[in-house]
Amino acid sequence: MPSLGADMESGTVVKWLVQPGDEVHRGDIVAEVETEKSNIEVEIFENGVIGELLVPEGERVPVGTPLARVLAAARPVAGHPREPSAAIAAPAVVPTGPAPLTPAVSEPVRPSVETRSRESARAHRAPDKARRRSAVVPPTPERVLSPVLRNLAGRLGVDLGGLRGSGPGDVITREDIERAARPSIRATGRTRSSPFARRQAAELGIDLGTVRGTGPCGAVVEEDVRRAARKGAAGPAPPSPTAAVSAVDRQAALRRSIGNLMARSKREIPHYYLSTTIDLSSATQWLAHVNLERPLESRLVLSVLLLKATALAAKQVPEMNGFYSDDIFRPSDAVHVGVAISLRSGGVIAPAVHDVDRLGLDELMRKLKDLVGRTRRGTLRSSEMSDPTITVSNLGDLGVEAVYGVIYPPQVALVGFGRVVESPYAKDGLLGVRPVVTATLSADHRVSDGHRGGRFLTEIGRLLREPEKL
Amino acid sequence: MTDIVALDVIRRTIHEIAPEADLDEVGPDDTLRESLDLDSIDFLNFVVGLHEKTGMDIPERDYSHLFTLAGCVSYLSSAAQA
Amino acid sequence: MTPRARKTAVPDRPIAQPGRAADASPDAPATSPVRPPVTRKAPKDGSAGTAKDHERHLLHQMLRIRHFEERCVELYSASAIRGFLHLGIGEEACAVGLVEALSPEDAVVSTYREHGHALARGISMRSVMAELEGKLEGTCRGRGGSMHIFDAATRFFGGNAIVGGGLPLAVGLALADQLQDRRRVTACIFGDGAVAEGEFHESMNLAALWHLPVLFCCENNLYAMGTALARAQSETDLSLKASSYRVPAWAVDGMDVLAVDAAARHAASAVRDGGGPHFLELRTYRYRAHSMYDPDLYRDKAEIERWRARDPIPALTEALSAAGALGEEERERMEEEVAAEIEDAVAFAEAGTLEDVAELGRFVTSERGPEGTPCLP
Amino acid sequence: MTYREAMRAAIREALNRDERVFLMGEDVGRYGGCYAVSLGLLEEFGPERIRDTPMSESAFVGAGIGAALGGMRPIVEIMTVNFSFLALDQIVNNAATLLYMSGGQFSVPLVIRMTTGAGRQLAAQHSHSLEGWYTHIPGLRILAPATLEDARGMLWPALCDPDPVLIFENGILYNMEGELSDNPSGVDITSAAIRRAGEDVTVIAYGGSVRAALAAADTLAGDGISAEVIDLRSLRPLDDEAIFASVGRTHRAVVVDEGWRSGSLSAEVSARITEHAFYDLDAPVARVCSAEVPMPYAKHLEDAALPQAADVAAAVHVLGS
Repeated sequence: MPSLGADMESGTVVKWLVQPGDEVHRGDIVAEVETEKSNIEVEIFENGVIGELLVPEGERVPVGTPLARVLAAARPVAGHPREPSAAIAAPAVVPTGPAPLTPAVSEPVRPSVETRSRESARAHRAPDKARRRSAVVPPTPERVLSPVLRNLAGRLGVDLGGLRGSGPGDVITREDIERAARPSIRATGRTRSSPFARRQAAELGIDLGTVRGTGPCGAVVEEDVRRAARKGAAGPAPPSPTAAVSAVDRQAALRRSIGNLMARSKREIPHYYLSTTIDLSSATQWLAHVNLERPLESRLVLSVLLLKATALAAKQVPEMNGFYSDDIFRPSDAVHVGVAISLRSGGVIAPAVHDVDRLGLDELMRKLKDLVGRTRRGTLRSSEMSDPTITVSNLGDLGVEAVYGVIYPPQVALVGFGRVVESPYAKDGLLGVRPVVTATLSADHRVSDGHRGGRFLTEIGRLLREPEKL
Repeated sequence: MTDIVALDVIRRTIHEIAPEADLDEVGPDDTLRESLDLDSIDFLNFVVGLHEKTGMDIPERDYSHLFTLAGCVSYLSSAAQA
Repeated sequence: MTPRARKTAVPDRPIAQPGRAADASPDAPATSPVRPPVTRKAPKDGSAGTAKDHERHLLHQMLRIRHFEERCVELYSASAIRGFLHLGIGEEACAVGLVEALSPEDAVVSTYREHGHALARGISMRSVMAELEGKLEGTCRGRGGSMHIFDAATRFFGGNAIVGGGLPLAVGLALADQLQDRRRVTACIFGDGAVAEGEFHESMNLAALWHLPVLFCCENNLYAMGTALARAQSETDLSLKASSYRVPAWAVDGMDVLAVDAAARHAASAVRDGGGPHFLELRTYRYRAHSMYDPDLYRDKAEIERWRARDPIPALTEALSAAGALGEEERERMEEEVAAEIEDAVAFAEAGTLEDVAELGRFVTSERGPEGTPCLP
Repeated sequence: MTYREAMRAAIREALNRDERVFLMGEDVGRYGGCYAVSLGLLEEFGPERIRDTPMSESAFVGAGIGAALGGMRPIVEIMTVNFSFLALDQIVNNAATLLYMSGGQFSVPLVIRMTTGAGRQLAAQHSHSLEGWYTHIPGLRILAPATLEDARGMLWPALCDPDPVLIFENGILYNMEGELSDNPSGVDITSAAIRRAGEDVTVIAYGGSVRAALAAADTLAGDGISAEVIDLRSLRPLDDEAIFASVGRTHRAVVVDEGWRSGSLSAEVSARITEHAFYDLDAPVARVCSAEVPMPYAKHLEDAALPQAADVAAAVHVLGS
């Protein structure tokens, strides 16, 4: 069971998306897990074949419990991205698969659905290449797909029925699906559905976009919704009482877990607080200018500048970015900025936007929108929950002028941005009215002190004065 | 666009970005973002949603017209007549 | 020209006919009115008055109608009356002569040029005017307007604006009387245009076949809208058409109210006495256009003037004066009475209310059954 | 007993019950009715009450209207719906409008019966199902008895209605046999009837199409599809409640109409479902109508033109129950 946040102690496997024998790819979603906060999709960071599912659906297990075993992959040709079918990845084939050459695969069984940081995941990519040809796999005429690929197709809105396979024996490959998805991602924004299915989905709280339609023209019909509802019922609210979490219960649990985490933070972390007022006239002017030229869909919000500036500043002052655990601070190379998003039903979640320091503003904007949307829908990925290296609290940019936050352990810093206000501001001996924001820093005294903290905040202010360079 | 149509467009858009929000509890002059707990991304999505449904181009300088329900209605209905 | 019997298929019933097509030509108005082969009778309630009283009454009725319709023109110009407005100015003798000859239990089925018939029938001028102004106080709550005046109390069955559409209806009303052994007449008024319709022929045939008590009255004003009779009919002698169905038929000078009155009384009593359907062709003329929007391009002004010279109202006025039966003072008083009645009707209509739009859907279907039983949904 | 005899029994009952009732139409007397519905009634009731008319649809329909205004309760028979157009003026401009035009003064308690429908190789001037045209007209009540019981029971309540009622008898039904109770009480003429209950799809039919719908339901049952068959019975006003309630249960609707598709009654039913039961629909409303051709004479062509049970079943399958 991946730790999807320091406050997470256990989780319930809602649904397995893979079965033993399925070949999986790094980045595939293999399971859905329910936590107090949200339903989370568990990613895998390995290429390989699912050996055994260790935790059945509906069971609640503590963080750290192995969920499944992953065997080394059977690949037809190393480096040649041809997607094997589920039949190819059947267990019977697996024993012929392991390549003996690398340490990673010399260990045929790995409890490796465990989530790890991107760095650690990346570290495991090497064996990937080393995996080599296995036994010759006879091409099969079947177009059978692994559930993983089906899931991928579902997520991308690709109708498998209309897809022509390019793999051996016309098997549909991952590439086929991704290719099919590319041009149609916009076009398939609308899900075909019958009116009754729509009504049912609304009543049952099911997102039609997630339901596979079996009606005419691929339309979602009532039966599809009912099927989805049954599945849903088997997940979040199955007969087993352990996993039965009503919305109210979940809200209470979320409140409790936030409370526990924050209490732990306040107990363990010696916070110190700094604040500074940042002149945003350049940033807002630049933003207005940039947005003037842009269609609505691609306009930027101020938060993007704030996040980017924070990430770049964190690069400069590494004591703000990383994890403190077991009495040791491990700075992080990557800057994954947790974005505090308040849930309208109550509570706050701070999932990560990855590698903010390296993202362009447009890309960051896109990711931010996506993240907010998925947070609201409760479809966050495990990595997003587990690996922020620093948190920014500003999206609640209404109302108050300053935010003094509590650090999310094991992180070591939290930056708060208050409301942008027009304020008298003296510069070069002249007083003017400018849009300003109060930036605050809550930081861990075990890792840094006020001097470094001040440097960090100052750097943010400096970056925001030159928004065009962000 | 009549006020009723405008209100419907607003209602549907709000529903998309914040299905749990109850527009009935928002007074005409209440601030939408505060009443419905919309963050800046939500608000942008709201504006995008209005754009998609009406085809209206909504420049950023007009955002201030969209802060309240009454403002949205009059903005949509008057702009559509222009 | 003297009336002469025409050889018809019903030799025992004398049929007068006024001459051939030439007589029906617009250029040759009948200068010598055709009379039915009967002597003029005194009114039924002759005990209460003299023949001259009756004639003065006929004059009064014609004046009511004439001035009412003249006022309608004004009101139309002032937009108080809208829609199609068909005026019968010039045709008053037909309306008055015919309707006055009927009894209260008789039925009248009329056309869209029916103000005169309605007023002569005794429907109050107030409710007719209110109907024309679309008011709730009108005969039909403002649902019908000028073309559709209905009144159950006087058995006035419209107001039918489909040319020829009223004839089968009249046949049915007469059939009901026959089946219920009631001695009633159904007077069915239509214009020369209706003669071209199949419904005319079907109805004449059916009425004759079943010997029904219908008095068919064709107001031949020589034009079906703008089409002259001779341009629409191969046989312009309309009573001849009727007689081909074995229906006794007369042509009557429709510009002479006394002639119409006498012919209608004769025919109505024949019908009432079980003589089967009768047909009267009332030869008349309308001075004004077909309806208010009609530029009157299809006839020349001289023709209108020739007919105006035979206007039934001055004719009767002069005849009564000459006979010493109508003094100047009395004539003026009659005019004043009519003017006052019209003023009253207009005031009534203008003070009238508009039906609540919420009532729009009423009377598409009945609210109660004929016996007061509740109706189906 | 046949449908024809049930109809005749209904006329006889009406003639016996109310002396104001009489039957009038082409060849209803000596000939016994074009479809022998009134056979023997002339002898029983005499020529005053069983009146043969000339071939003058407009005159005798109009006379029916006039007689109704004059206090009678006429039953007017028109041989087929195709001929009724010769009387369209009277039906549409008079019967349907007099009450309204007169501000509620004159109601027209008239019943007009006519044959409709194809299936007897009578070709393009005796076979069309044009009752849908009449359903367009406010002021008319339109009935379509599809069963013996309705043939027997609809006439009397129709005669009791103070407003004009048109009864459409599908010619294919006249020889339909069945049992009828001895108690000839009038039936309700305001509502539709569920002729067969089902869960998966609602098949809406009337008149002659009800049999096709029921046959299709039998076939579908063999395929595991449970079809509910609604007989509209009253084509105007439509029993919306019954339709919506059924569609609310089954979420699918197929409308069967022997009329042509364009501008048809089936279009009206379909539109109403879409307007009022949209969020109950799990599939588009389907229609099975006659081919848009004048009805051909040759049997195989006529069969091909008409909605058959197999067409109804196929339409249901396409909806994917």
